[in-house]
Amino acid sequence: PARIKDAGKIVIATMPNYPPITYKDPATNELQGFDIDLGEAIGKELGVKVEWQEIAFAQMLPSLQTGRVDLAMAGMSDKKARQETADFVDYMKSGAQFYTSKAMAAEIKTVDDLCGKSVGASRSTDWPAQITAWSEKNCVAKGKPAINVTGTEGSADARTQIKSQRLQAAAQGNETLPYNQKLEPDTYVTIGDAFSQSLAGIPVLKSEPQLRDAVKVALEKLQTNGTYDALLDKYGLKANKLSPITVNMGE
Amino acid sequence: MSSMVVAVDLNKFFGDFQALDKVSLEIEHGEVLCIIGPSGSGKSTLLRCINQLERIDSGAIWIDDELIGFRQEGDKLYQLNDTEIARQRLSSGMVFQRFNLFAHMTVLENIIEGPVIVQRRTKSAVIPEAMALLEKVGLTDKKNAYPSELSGGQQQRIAIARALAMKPKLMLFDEPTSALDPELVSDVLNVMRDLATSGMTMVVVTHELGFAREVANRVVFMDRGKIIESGTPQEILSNPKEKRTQDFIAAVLA
Amino acid sequence: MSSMVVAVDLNKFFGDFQALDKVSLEIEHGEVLCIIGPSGSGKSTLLRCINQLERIDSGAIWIDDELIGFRQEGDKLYQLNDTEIARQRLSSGMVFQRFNLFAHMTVLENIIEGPVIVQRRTKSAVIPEAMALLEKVGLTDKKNAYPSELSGGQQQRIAIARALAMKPKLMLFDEPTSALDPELVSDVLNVMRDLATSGMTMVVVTHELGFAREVANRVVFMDRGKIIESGTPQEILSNPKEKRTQDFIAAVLA
Amino acid sequence: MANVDSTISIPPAKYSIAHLHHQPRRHYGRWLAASLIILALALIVKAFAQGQIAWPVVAQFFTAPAILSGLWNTILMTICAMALGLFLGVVFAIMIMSPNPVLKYVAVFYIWFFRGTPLLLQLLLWFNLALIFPTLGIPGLFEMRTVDFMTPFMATLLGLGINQGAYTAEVVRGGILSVDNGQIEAAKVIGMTRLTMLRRIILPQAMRVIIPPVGNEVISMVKLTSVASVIGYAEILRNAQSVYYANNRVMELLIVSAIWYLVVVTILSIGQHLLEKHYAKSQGRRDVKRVTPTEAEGV
Amino acid sequence: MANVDSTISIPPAKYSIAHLHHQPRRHYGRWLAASLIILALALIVKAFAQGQIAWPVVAQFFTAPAILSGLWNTILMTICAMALGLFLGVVFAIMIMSPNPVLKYVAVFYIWFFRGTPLLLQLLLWFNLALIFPTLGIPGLFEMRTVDFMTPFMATLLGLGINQGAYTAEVVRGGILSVDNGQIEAAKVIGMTRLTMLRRIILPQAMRVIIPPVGNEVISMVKLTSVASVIGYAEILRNAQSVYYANNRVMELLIVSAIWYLVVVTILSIGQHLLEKHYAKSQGRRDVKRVTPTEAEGV
Ligand SMILES: Nc1ncnc2c1ncn2[C@@H]1O[C@H](COP(=O)(O)OP(=O)(O)OP(=O)(O)O)[C@@H](O)[C@H]1O
Ligand SMILES: Nc1ncnc2c1ncn2[C@@H]1O[C@H](COP(=O)(O)OP(=O)(O)OP(=O)(O)O)[C@@H](O)[C@H]1O
Ligand SMILES: [Mg+2]
Ligand SMILES: [Mg+2]
Repeated sequence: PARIKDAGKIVIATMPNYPPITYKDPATNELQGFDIDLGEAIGKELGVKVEWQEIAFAQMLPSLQTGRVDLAMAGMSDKKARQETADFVDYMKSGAQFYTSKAMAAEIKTVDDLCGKSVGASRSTDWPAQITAWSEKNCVAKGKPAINVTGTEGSADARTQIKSQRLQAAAQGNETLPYNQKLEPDTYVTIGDAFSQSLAGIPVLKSEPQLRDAVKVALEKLQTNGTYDALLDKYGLKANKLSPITVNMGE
Repeated sequence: MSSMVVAVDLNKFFGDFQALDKVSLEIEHGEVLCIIGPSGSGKSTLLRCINQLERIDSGAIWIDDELIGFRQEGDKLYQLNDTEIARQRLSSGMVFQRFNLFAHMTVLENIIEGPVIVQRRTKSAVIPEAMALLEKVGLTDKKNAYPSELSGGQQQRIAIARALAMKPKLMLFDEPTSALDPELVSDVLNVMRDLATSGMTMVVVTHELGFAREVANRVVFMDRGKIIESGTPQEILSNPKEKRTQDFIAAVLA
Repeated sequence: MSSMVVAVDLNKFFGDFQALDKVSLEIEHGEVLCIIGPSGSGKSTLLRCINQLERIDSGAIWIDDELIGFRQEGDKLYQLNDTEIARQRLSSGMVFQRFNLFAHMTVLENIIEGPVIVQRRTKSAVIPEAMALLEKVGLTDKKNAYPSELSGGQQQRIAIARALAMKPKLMLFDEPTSALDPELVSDVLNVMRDLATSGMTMVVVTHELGFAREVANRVVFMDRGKIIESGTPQEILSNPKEKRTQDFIAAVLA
Repeated sequence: MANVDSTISIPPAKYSIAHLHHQPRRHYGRWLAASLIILALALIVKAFAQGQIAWPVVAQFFTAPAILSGLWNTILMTICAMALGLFLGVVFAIMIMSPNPVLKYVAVFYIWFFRGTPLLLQLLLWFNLALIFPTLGIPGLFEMRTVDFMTPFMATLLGLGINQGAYTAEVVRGGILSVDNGQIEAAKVIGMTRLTMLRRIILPQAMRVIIPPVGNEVISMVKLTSVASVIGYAEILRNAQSVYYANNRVMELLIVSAIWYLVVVTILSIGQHLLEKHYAKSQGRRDVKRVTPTEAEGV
Repeated sequence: MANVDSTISIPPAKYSIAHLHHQPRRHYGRWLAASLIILALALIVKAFAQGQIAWPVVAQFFTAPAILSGLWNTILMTICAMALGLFLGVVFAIMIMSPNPVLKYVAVFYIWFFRGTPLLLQLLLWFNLALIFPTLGIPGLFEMRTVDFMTPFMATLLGLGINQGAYTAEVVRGGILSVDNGQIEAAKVIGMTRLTMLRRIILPQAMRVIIPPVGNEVISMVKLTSVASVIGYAEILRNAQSVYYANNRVMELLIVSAIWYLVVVTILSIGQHLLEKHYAKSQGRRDVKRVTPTEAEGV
């Protein structure tokens, strides 16, 4: 779109608290991650520079509305409620995955052992709701005690609470879990497979269909020329590949 | 020609309480007037009205023929604003019972504050005058002391110097010695005596009947917001006519 | 037999400054002793040492034959602790220059505070006594007033009643009238005169030479931390021997 | 006329204006300023009304159960934490003024440490205490898992209360120092021991000085509870967030909580005002004659 | 011997103990308490040292660029926001004491509103001001997009500064009220107008009362800046969080920032102390004779 061409830059919101999707390298304090690399690649496709703005997750959609940023890339889930404000160009699949610590792995071997336990997940995601739903179906319906679901401040807090044994298990996206397992080897054990699926998308303001389409086209190009796959590889996210690119397919 | 102070029919209320009750008073140039009377009789209030620290509720005051605190327009008296009142206050200096030296300034700074900040004179012109005043009150060596380092008598003499530094036409004293230890009283009274001799017009609220007898041209006795009696020191202090005056003088001398 | 107060060779320092310099003093049962002297001469300090508001640096004090503030063990004097000092203070009552009534309590509450809270007596026993004391100082009608609603003279009389409510053997007065307006002084002096007549042992720091002359059995003149002269009121006030005493008395009477 | 100064002869004609009516000063500037400010406020209100804020949503969530239960938790925590803070504040204020160097330096350390570190960190520390002390209790006799004791409520209470105590200690100390020395000497003279004196004389009189800042602290505390959302204490702002994470009505939910905060703070301010009046009164209205320096003259 | 009371006869033998040596009180309790407390501290230190905390990581990140730049931003914001807060505080304190009802009620509203709403909300409001006012400026003459003006820095500065101003106004008001009326009358009497008086007499003397609470507020402000992380202001706690999101060293990074906070707060406390001393001194050491009530007697 002309507005962005003229400015020669595109402003993208991110919140570097979500490794390996978006985070800061502790050593250099530089932004890093799949979304960052992907965003830079999209910028290149569009022929503009990318300017990153760090904004808390909850402030991203308001910032789109005020025109502070043009896009947001922070692994944001494409959800119906959010589609009221923005269109989502979906670029990644993710699934929520239960895990626990080595210390408690003996006690919790399969997903069925989770019934009646305390399980946490980041409260700014919809995983707590999904865990509740899962527990209704797999615990309560089978006459077992329900899972005690706790919304934690973020995934990092859920992991700390597992260490202090306040929680017996937690759920986290399968796009981030491998990273944490790498970071703290021999600490976390996954339980079963992903229990839910959702799409991560790039929100674009409803009033800017041109920009939405441009981003979609750019992403499709990156998929055909192999950049997308290379980046997935780089961050160990093969399982999260979404092809083809869609718009507003989340629910 | 005219008098230094003319006050006509002053009334002053605090809420329902009438602190001044139709007080009229005239003070000549160069006169030393002492006001005596029991606690709560309105002596301080009268002084504070002359200096516009209180606003009178009716009546009028002139200092050196200038109407104080109001401006006449037609048949109404309009209150002056802050700046005009501040300017009018320069014609009189006031010394309080509790000295009230500026606690965060040295003695010299206290004295030059008014001339420099209010009258906008240069420091170099004011400092020699200030030193002369310090000389006069006998405290040259204390110029760099803070008030809290001085005795009460010394503080009160500095307070007098500070008032004089503004070159007022009229000096008002509100019980200048009653917060002092007995042996320190005479130092302050001596400074006031010198000032009276030099021809300054002075109004002094005091319980020191000895001083009044010696220095005053006229003594006024107040009670319950009214001027009860007025006359020479001899008349008021030795042969008071009114019963209330007689009682008061008997109690103080007891 | 023995005296009410015996003080031997008291020394008291504030930092380098010696406020009491080898002061010795003996006060008989029922005696009224007045202490006079210039500001800063250590009069208040002496009184405060007797009442353990200050700790003496050397020397010793006995009240009614009890060693005050210390316990002898072998050839050392060990300081007593807080509780023991508090108990010893009960033998004397003190009245300050600035009244110091408890500001958050009514007159009656001020008077019964000590007997009820410290001496743990019942309110029902104390209140009649308190009312009797209020009667004595002439302020029965003020029992529910707060201190700030009273004149200085009234506050000081309440302060005396409060001290008497503890039934002390000895009353200490530190310039009880010097913060008062002149007409209010006599009310307080009257209460003190009655007290003296009733046989109470009293130590009074005062500038009221008239009162000293009339009521005191003995007058002590202090200067720069020392007792300069001691004798009957007649001896000290009318025929002082020492030059310093003569000068002081001349200055106060001036 | 007894009260005419006998030396005044018949006043000259010009003195007759003494009987004219006194006219207070006019304040044209005030009316102008008032109109301008009301205009500005009207514009702001209009902008808010027309801005991208869905007011019906605000109304709808104003009494939603999540919000109300959050409000209750906020109030409960404010009360509990403030009580703990006041208690610790008084204790440490007394300790820091004690001549006993041990007590004194413990208090100095406490105040330094808890004023010096961010509350968030303190909360996390309490909440994660199990990382350092897995169990609590007297070994052998009685033991419990730290995480069972250190619920979000307990961790918040300890975090806020202990942190508050450090601030309150300074306030109480200021209050104690403000009590006139004469009052203390009078108390000693009637034989009070140090503790009786504190209880009967010093603290009651210090109240007048202590209440305004403590009032401020209580009001801050109401809002400070929101920090506890990170360790999962369900206070009002956290519950509002939970709602907007789900429905994305960020501004609307924030406005809902803002209104509730304003309500609570207003009630507390009124309470503070009444308490201040009470203490001013029971100290015999010392300040009746006091005129504020700026009021005396007019602007 | 001139200073022996002439009525004292030769003192009886028992009075000779007056010349014995005075022995200060012993404090066995203190030593016991000291040992116990040192023991307890040692245990806590040991627990921390052995707990699940990697101290080398703490050392490694103590001077990491992310942490240092965050520290600098924290300090910068504290200075700027406090300056704004003090300025607003003085202005509104004067306004609230003004006899002009318009000024007075504007100040009352300001204090009520900004003390009554959580800081977080105020920050978000400034940050998202564009939702309500898309552009700023004088129409026609000069205009700019609100979001370009309202950077995270500006939004944080306005949010913290204006919020602080509301608290400071109350403190300044207290300070002004504490100035002795006599000082004000003395200033009037030498012909000072209201503003000169404020500048030359009232504010300098109020400083002594104002500095301790303002010192507290500055110290709070250092830590309050962390709230600004939600709108992306890169202060120290936020940068520490960014690091631990990436490397999962939660406790370690929190300890790093805690130490820095303690350093900054300690320096500020020392500064506050020196300032207090300065003002106590230039007011002529009024309080030299003052003994704290509890010191006087011992515990
Ligand atoms: N600002 C005020 N508000 C209310 N009442 C006041 C005020 N100032 C003075 N008064 C009252 O007015 C009366 C006269 O007071 P004023 O100070 O003039 O007496 P005074 O003769 O100077 O007494 P004193 O010898 O005690 O100084 C007193 O009853 C006093 O309580
Ligand atoms: N707590 C203290 N710290 C330091 N110096 C003190 C203290 N108390 C008294 N002094 C000093 O000790 C000296 C004696 O003081 P004291 O109060 O006993 O004198 P005084 O005879 O009662 O005088 P006045 O008539 O002014 O009350 C004075 O120089 C005073 O400054
Ligand atoms: Mg008076
Ligand atoms: Mg004395």
